[in-house]
Amino acid sequence: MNAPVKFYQTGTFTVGNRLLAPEQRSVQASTERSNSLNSGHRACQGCGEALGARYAVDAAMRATGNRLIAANATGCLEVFSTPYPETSWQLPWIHSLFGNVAAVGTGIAAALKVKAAKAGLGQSAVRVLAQGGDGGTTDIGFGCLSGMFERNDDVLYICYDNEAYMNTGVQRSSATPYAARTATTMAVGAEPGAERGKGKNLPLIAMAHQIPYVATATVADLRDLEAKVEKAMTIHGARYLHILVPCPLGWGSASHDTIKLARLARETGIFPVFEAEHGEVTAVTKIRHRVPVDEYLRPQKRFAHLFGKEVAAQAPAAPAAQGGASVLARPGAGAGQGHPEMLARIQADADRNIRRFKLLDEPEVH
Amino acid sequence: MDKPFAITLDPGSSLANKTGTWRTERPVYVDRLPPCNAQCPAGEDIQGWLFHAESGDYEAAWRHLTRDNPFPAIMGRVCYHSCEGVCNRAKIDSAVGINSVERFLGDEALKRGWRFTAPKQETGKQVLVVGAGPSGMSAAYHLRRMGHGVTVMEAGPLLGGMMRFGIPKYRLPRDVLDAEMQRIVDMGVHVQLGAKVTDIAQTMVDGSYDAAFLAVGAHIAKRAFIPAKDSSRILDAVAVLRSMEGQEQPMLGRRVVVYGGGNTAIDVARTAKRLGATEAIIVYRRTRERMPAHDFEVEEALDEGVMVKWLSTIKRSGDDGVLTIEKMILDAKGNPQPTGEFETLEADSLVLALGQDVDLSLLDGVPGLQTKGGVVQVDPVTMMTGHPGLFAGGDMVPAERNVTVAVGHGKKAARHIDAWLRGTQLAPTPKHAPASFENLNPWYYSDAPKTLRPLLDMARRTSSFDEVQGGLSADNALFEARRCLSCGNCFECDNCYGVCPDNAVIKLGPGKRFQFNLDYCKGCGICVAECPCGAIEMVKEDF
Amino acid sequence: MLQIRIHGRGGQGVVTAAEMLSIAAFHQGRHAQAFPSFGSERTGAPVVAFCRIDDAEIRLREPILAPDVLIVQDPTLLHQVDVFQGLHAEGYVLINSQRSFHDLGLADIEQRYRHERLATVPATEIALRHLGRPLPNAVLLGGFAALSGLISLDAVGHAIRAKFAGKVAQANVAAAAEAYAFVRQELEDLAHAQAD
Amino acid sequence: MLKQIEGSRAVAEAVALCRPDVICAYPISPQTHIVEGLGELVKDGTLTPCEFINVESEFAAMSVAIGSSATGARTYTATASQGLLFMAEAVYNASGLGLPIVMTVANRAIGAPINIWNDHSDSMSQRDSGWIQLFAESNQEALDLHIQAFKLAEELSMPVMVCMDGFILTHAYERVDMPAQAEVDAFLPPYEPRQVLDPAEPVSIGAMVGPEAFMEVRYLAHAKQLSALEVIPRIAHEFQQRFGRRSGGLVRGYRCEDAETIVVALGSVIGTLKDTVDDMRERGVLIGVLGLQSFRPFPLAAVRAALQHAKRVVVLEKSFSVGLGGVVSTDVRLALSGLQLHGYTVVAGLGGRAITKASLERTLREAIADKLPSLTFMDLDWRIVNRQLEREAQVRRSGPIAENLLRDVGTVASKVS
Repeated sequence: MNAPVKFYQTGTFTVGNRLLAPEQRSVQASTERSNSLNSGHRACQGCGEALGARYAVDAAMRATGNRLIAANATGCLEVFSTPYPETSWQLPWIHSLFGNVAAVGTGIAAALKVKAAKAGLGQSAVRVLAQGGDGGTTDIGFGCLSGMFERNDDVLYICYDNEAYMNTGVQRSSATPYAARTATTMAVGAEPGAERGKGKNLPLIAMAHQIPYVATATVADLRDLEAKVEKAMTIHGARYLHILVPCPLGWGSASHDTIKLARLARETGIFPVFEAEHGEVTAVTKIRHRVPVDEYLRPQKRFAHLFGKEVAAQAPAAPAAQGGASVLARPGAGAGQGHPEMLARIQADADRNIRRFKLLDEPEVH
Repeated sequence: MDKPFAITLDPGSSLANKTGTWRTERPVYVDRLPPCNAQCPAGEDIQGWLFHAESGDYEAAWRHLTRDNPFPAIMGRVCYHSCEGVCNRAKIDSAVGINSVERFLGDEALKRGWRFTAPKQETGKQVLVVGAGPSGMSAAYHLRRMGHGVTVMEAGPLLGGMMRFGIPKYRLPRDVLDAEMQRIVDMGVHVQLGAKVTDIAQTMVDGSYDAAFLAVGAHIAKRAFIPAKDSSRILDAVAVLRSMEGQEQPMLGRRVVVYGGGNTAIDVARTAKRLGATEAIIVYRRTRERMPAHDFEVEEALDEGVMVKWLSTIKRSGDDGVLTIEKMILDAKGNPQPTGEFETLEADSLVLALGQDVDLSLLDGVPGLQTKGGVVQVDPVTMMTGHPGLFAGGDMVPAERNVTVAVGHGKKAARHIDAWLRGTQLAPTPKHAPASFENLNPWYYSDAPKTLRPLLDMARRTSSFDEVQGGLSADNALFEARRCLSCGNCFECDNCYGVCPDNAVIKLGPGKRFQFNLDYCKGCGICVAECPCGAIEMVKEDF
Repeated sequence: MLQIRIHGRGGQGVVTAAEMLSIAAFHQGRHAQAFPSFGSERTGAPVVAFCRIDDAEIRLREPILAPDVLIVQDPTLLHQVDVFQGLHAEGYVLINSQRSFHDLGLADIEQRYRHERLATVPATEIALRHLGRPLPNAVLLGGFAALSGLISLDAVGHAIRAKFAGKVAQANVAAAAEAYAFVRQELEDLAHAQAD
Repeated sequence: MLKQIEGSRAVAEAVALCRPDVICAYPISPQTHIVEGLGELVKDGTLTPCEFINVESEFAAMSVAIGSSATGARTYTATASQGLLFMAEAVYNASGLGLPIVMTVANRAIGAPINIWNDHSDSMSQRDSGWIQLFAESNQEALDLHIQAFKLAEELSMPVMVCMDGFILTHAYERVDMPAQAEVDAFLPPYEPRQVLDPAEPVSIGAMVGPEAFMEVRYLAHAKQLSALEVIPRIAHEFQQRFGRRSGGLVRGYRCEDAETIVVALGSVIGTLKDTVDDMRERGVLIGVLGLQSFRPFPLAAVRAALQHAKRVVVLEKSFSVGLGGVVSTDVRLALSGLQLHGYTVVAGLGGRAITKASLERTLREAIADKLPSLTFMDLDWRIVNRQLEREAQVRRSGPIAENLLRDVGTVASKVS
């Protein structure tokens, strides 16, 4: 989305850059950043959701001058951030239920609107953020989310998508990708892992509501993510931001690979990063170094069966709060041969994304 | 606010939960030795001065560079920049144009008149430097900076040694050479020109010097026995190149044959072209692959119309300079062997470029000093000869013979002379582990191919002695500098600070780098994986 | 306590009739309670609504099982539902019809109840003339005022204006007045007939 | 100001007088007229500023209410029956978070079989949700209770459910005395939240509480409800002082002083019972009625005090716990523990079955003669029931019971009662 500043040592791919003008610097590079999600939270090592949440909320805090209220759906983010007697949040924050966070956001926005009116203001300076995981967004919270969209309530909804119900121990959600192994789509049988032709694409569904702004992002591209949050905050009405946040526990990946995997998801075309306004795609982040899907899938134990690998007996250590460790402890099926035909399908899906969203630069004509 | 028990909590209170206890591995910041620095014969901190150049602070960059090498403008022209050969960036697109940036900084310094600062205080020690070539002047510079009194004795009429008498103008314009020499003289270095030292021992006593650095170079041309008629005109390369500095230029004629395969042979052939020779032919007994001359120079020579007869030796020079050539073939070891197959070649003159020997006469009778194979033996660590207080470097000691190596010798010798004068010994500085490409995360470096320096157009290259290679513009130099990956050393990109899911990295501010907050670091290792330049590594926690 | 039960079909404004009746009574300073026989009936289905009028607070919440007054908005119900169920011996009956009780096949009713408390009025025709729509509810209230004298035509007019506005209100008031006059006339004729 | 209006309209106007900031609306009979009325008042500018939100479900209605209340807005919604069950999770959450939301429940039965008519099964199903539950006897009391409910909820920072009988009250036109805005403003101060989402003073609301503190949290909720046992009568008293009407409170007795038999009931049936009692008293029967205005908190002491001198207690309720019997009766029995009283549970009016004076008197006379079974379903059609039971005795399988019964009854639509 924002092109690398040319001639710079690292372009704008890194978090910071001493050579950038102050106004070009990222929120995360600043010692003034609000650390909305403070240290001491109980997220697993290398948690993509903890990272994505701080990226997004800090950016929203800067965009609103710290006049922000957040509502949070039940899920990892809620459980690891607010176990009595400690909370990691540094902004006004509320958790109500698993399936109602969008509606809670609507309520907050409504209250703020009335407060503003009573103060003789056109609109409230305080803005609303509603956030949840993919389960709370695409499944149980979908009704409330669609209602919030349809009424065009002044709420920015952020979905932290780690592609399964991680908090309950890695069960399949409607955001779980084809072939992925979860506790409810085990890697056994003829077609191991999540079945084909199921699941939903929430960004596209959000676009179908014709809301002012829909965007996708990943934890691998901080500046893009921050720019999208900032842009969302310049708009009033319903806005949706879908952030891919790898989960070392649920994906069976190394804790240090969290950002790398998010990057590969985009560079393979598996996760298109784009922006849409009023239902129309207005910008896409082009693939910089295209790679085959294998590179993305191979480091994840949830796809081990595609490569005919036995899954290591020990799962990444999970703190007591998360109960998911056992899932990965089971040996993967399909050991030996692997499933090249499934790999081919995943590659074909990625290629379709690349065509559909024009993720590759057209070869220049000379 | 009247908060309900347990349900409503105060902000940020999770700081009480020290998640650092989960950790089994700990990230630590490291510094690794970048390949360019490791490679530089002059021991330059290339990454260090590029860092300043990246932010456009060219004077800081120049001052950082000249801590190790006082001749950036010369280096930027004549250095064979082996640093670029090992640059990690080559594995992404192409090596950083270190040499071109160095030249830019050198030229910028001359343009802006940046000078070296005289030493804070004098040590009162006197050091004699024999020979005003790159090695000698480098030593003089460093010794002077350390506060020693320095006297340079040069047999020749001008400063620069081989830089002046061995390297043609079109590669090193003389105004540049003069300026960088003068800058050292201006530091308070005493120079005696045309002062040939014949007896070093006596000279030391006369001048009551505390130590001496010998760098007389190698000026005696090697001869090869070629049966020749008196009529045939045979010269040696060193003489030809030296005479280029004098008033009347050498008469080489229209057909010039150069015998040899080193850089000097190339220089002579290209010089002959510029002097009006219609044909300049190099005769070399091996193949191009085995030619000691640097490829880019061979390339430039061929571009200019210099011709080369590969696998050929000259057997004799007959009437009117008709040369008899024998074809050679390479044996299994790659050595040329005669074939008994002959041909002839007409030449107005034959220039022999078969290397040079050192004039060691000034060392006669110096106790403890050893020579071997025509060069002086020195301790490779300290550059000291067998005679205490007597150091040597440059072409007169066993080493590759080029300007950069010579400059390096000068620096190294100066540091050990200084130690020796203080009656101490220099402890070898511990070297960091090398920064290999595998340590890097290249994703973060934006795509930026190398910028090429402009080349002088062909007509003027073959007709004049104008400098062939131009310099970079300020923009290009900045761009080129910013292509540096800062291999193995933190350049404060803030990645570790940003990517930590636990806010366990403390940013200490510009130039101060970062620090880990081990109270909260869970040891996930993302900071290590996402550090572009490999300046962090994980170490096991010991329990 | 006066208890009125109104029968009709969904869409004929049966419930509204009961409500207007309660408003009329309220206007005359009395306590009143109107409520429908709750259900999900749709247009055309038989509907019942109730109204209680008293001088004291009305606490009773049961449906009206023994009405003092019956208003039948749709004569076609007469042989479908037992509209007369529980009707008080001294009760009033007002039926929306051009025909007499006898012609409606209600001879037995004529026998059992006091003639001067029985009346029919062509409320639909009157409504059509005034409103252009077959809405007999307000019209019948005018007739009821005449038949029983328990509420005034003026109060009925007030109730109509409380429920409707502008032209519709005017038309309904006029229609109610015509029904009032019509029933008055009926009763006078009946009185003369009995006098003879 | 006296008005002859529908119960729903009366409640809508009363709620509007309380100046709510946010109203969440979702249609379900018999509550719908209330939010329709409020929607109109907001749209025509009578009630402003106020956000009237048409949500997509009752679950969303309560969820929006949670968000707005936590942000310091006075918040109202209304529902009934299936709607209350659909929002149940959020109902518990609102009380757990201590948010002073006021909600009208227009009491209605719960299906299957689907039934839109009145009984108390819906609010009884949320008996343990931590909400205060007040029951209205008449439209006037329903109106008055809403004004009291906001004061009560905000003083205790806990949600209040005002229960009124669906159709019987919501759809009944009655005389009500509507207070003036100034009077209500004087009685009900602006909402000052106990906790609020405010960037000036950030807090995290809705923490996860483990075994180490959960029981304490629950106990504190209970303690708060117990404190309501003092606050409710106090507010009712203040209300009476200002408006000159006796509305709300914990319990209200009618002719109980010398009564040997006391009928305990909730909601609009109390009116019918009062008439029944008057008739029976005329015939010399010493009987009275005890109305419960507050069901949660349950006024154990007040109930015991009101009943302890009677010989006989009949609990008449419009709900029952399948497999046990009376719901209210269980609580009344607890209030009477240790007292040797004859106790009867009469379940009546389920799914809108009319409760007639005649049936009541007949049933009560049986009770007085101590011939009444301890659990009685008033006006139950044994003919139908027994026929189905025989059917089931013959064929052991679950079948479409409701359909069978309807076949036996013949369609109810045209029946008067």
